[in-house]
Amino acid sequence: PIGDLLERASQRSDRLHALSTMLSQELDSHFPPIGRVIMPRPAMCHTSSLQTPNDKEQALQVSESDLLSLARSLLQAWADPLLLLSTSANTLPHPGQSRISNKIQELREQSKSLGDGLDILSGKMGPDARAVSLLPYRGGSDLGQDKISRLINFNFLLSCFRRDSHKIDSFLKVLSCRAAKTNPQMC
Amino acid sequence: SLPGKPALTRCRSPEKETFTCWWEPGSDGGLPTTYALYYRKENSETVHECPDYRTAGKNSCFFNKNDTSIWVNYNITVVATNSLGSTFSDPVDVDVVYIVKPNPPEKVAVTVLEDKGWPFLRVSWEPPHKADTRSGWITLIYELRVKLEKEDEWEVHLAGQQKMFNIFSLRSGGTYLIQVRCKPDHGFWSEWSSTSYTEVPDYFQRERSV
Amino acid sequence: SLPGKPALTRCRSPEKETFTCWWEPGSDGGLPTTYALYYRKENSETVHECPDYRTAGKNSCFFNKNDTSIWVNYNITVVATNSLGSTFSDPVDVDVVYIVKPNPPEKVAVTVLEDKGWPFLRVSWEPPHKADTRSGWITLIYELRVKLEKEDEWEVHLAGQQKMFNIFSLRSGGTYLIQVRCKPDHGFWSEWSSTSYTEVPDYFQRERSV
Repeated sequence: PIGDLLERASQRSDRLHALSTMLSQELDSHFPPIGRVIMPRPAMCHTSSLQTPNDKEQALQVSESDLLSLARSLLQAWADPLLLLSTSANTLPHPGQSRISNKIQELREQSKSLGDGLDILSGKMGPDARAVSLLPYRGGSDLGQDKISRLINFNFLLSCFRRDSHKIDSFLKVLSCRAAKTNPQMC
Repeated sequence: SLPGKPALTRCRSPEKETFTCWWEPGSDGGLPTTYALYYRKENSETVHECPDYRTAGKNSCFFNKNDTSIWVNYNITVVATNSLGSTFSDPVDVDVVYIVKPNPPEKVAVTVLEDKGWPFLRVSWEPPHKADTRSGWITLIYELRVKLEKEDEWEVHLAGQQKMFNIFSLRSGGTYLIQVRCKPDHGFWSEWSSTSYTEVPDYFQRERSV
Repeated sequence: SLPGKPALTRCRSPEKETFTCWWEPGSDGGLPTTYALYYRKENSETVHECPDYRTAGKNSCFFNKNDTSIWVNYNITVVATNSLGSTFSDPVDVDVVYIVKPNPPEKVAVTVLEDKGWPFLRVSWEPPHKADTRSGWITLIYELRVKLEKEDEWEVHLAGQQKMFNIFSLRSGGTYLIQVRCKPDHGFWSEWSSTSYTEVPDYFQRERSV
């Protein structure tokens, strides 16, 4: 039943976003709060061209298949950049480098598992749900040569993922509650 | 002198639909000083002024549903101005999805029930009415705490997403205090709800006298 | 003769990330018999063989993280083969989310406390570390049992979602044994935790002799 699969998907997306938040906090822990320079945002997130709802009213008007399509498009847009984050994490000039590396690895695993689930879900929700917008990552294969730009770009990429994983989680939770006729108590 | 530097101290959203920011004025430099809040949304150069200085009280700015977008950074600055000039606060970046702190749960009800002769408390509650949990826009988990009136130590229980919890570990007869709070999936714990009181009869004396 | 019909007896997952299945061989028909497990995932025609016959011991198949999907049913069959031919078990459909048997609760701690001169045991524990209860998504319920060392009968208490429980019904001084187990909302009771021992002084003699 779709409701069941959606509940599982939103549990995974919840975990995915929670992981990205933990990672951001781990990264922030290295920057002294007093003199913290507001991290420059070198560019816009590579997924920002995707039109997504920006408040509750808009989100609740989006159809089920479009919500799933948005979630899949965002998730698939992160396959390459997560790999880049993973390879860059090994040489990240940060005291928490190994913890960050492990968490990125778990992020990739959870992301892959969620992707598998959304593929199966889209198969059960009709052709519109299978449509995916291509959002290629054009940030190159490394995060820069010097230490500071590598940290800044790593932090920026992670902040983009954190936001997109929150979008994915929100869309799946709205979908899960729409389908939650079997488990109204949870919504 | 010029006004002291103000500081944006906190921004919170109770339901991911509106939000409020508060600031701390600096020293007023001995002259009448006024405060204004300006914000700019990510990828836009337009600077807007606070839409509503009143709804949330002194030194605050309230953003209603139309003024609130999520997954967009608000770059916010407070400006203190007196006759000698203006002083700007440090700018703060805020994305509403990361500042959600709901209101406490409501309609907390407690009943004393019995299981194999032993009393236990069934506590039930409702989510704060402003938080739209039904559509899934906000997902809440709950925590409750209980203690005997005469004691200081609260006993805390995580209730997950459910809106009902059984407390088996009652110590003895007396007046029990119960409070509940909630947290969105990704956000801050609410304040504790107002206290619910319930009387538990003295089962224990009866047990020992047999 | 042909080998007897094997039977898939049990499949369990400790944390919805991996799972194991076990089977019962049939009669071996007097000839050397080998066993193999095959599975097909829902809406896929590809048949796979068990990825790992060793990790979980004899007559078992272990599916690691990469082999485990919570999104589809597994249709599983065991085949017994000897020189005369093969015999197939009845196929079994498995959904990993519904075969969760968590590991036992951890850090079980027992303290003897007193309430109006009467001793009681305060038992507390933690969920198994692999169960992701942080998010409040997976809800575990707990059960504990207690008995005097010299007795055979355990006294069982349902503790709901609590992670601590007070036991008042102490009959006399002596050594008490305590164990705790847990169960997810869709799933099976874990094994009992290792036993915790605690000494309860002899309040009762003193009470009666006064």
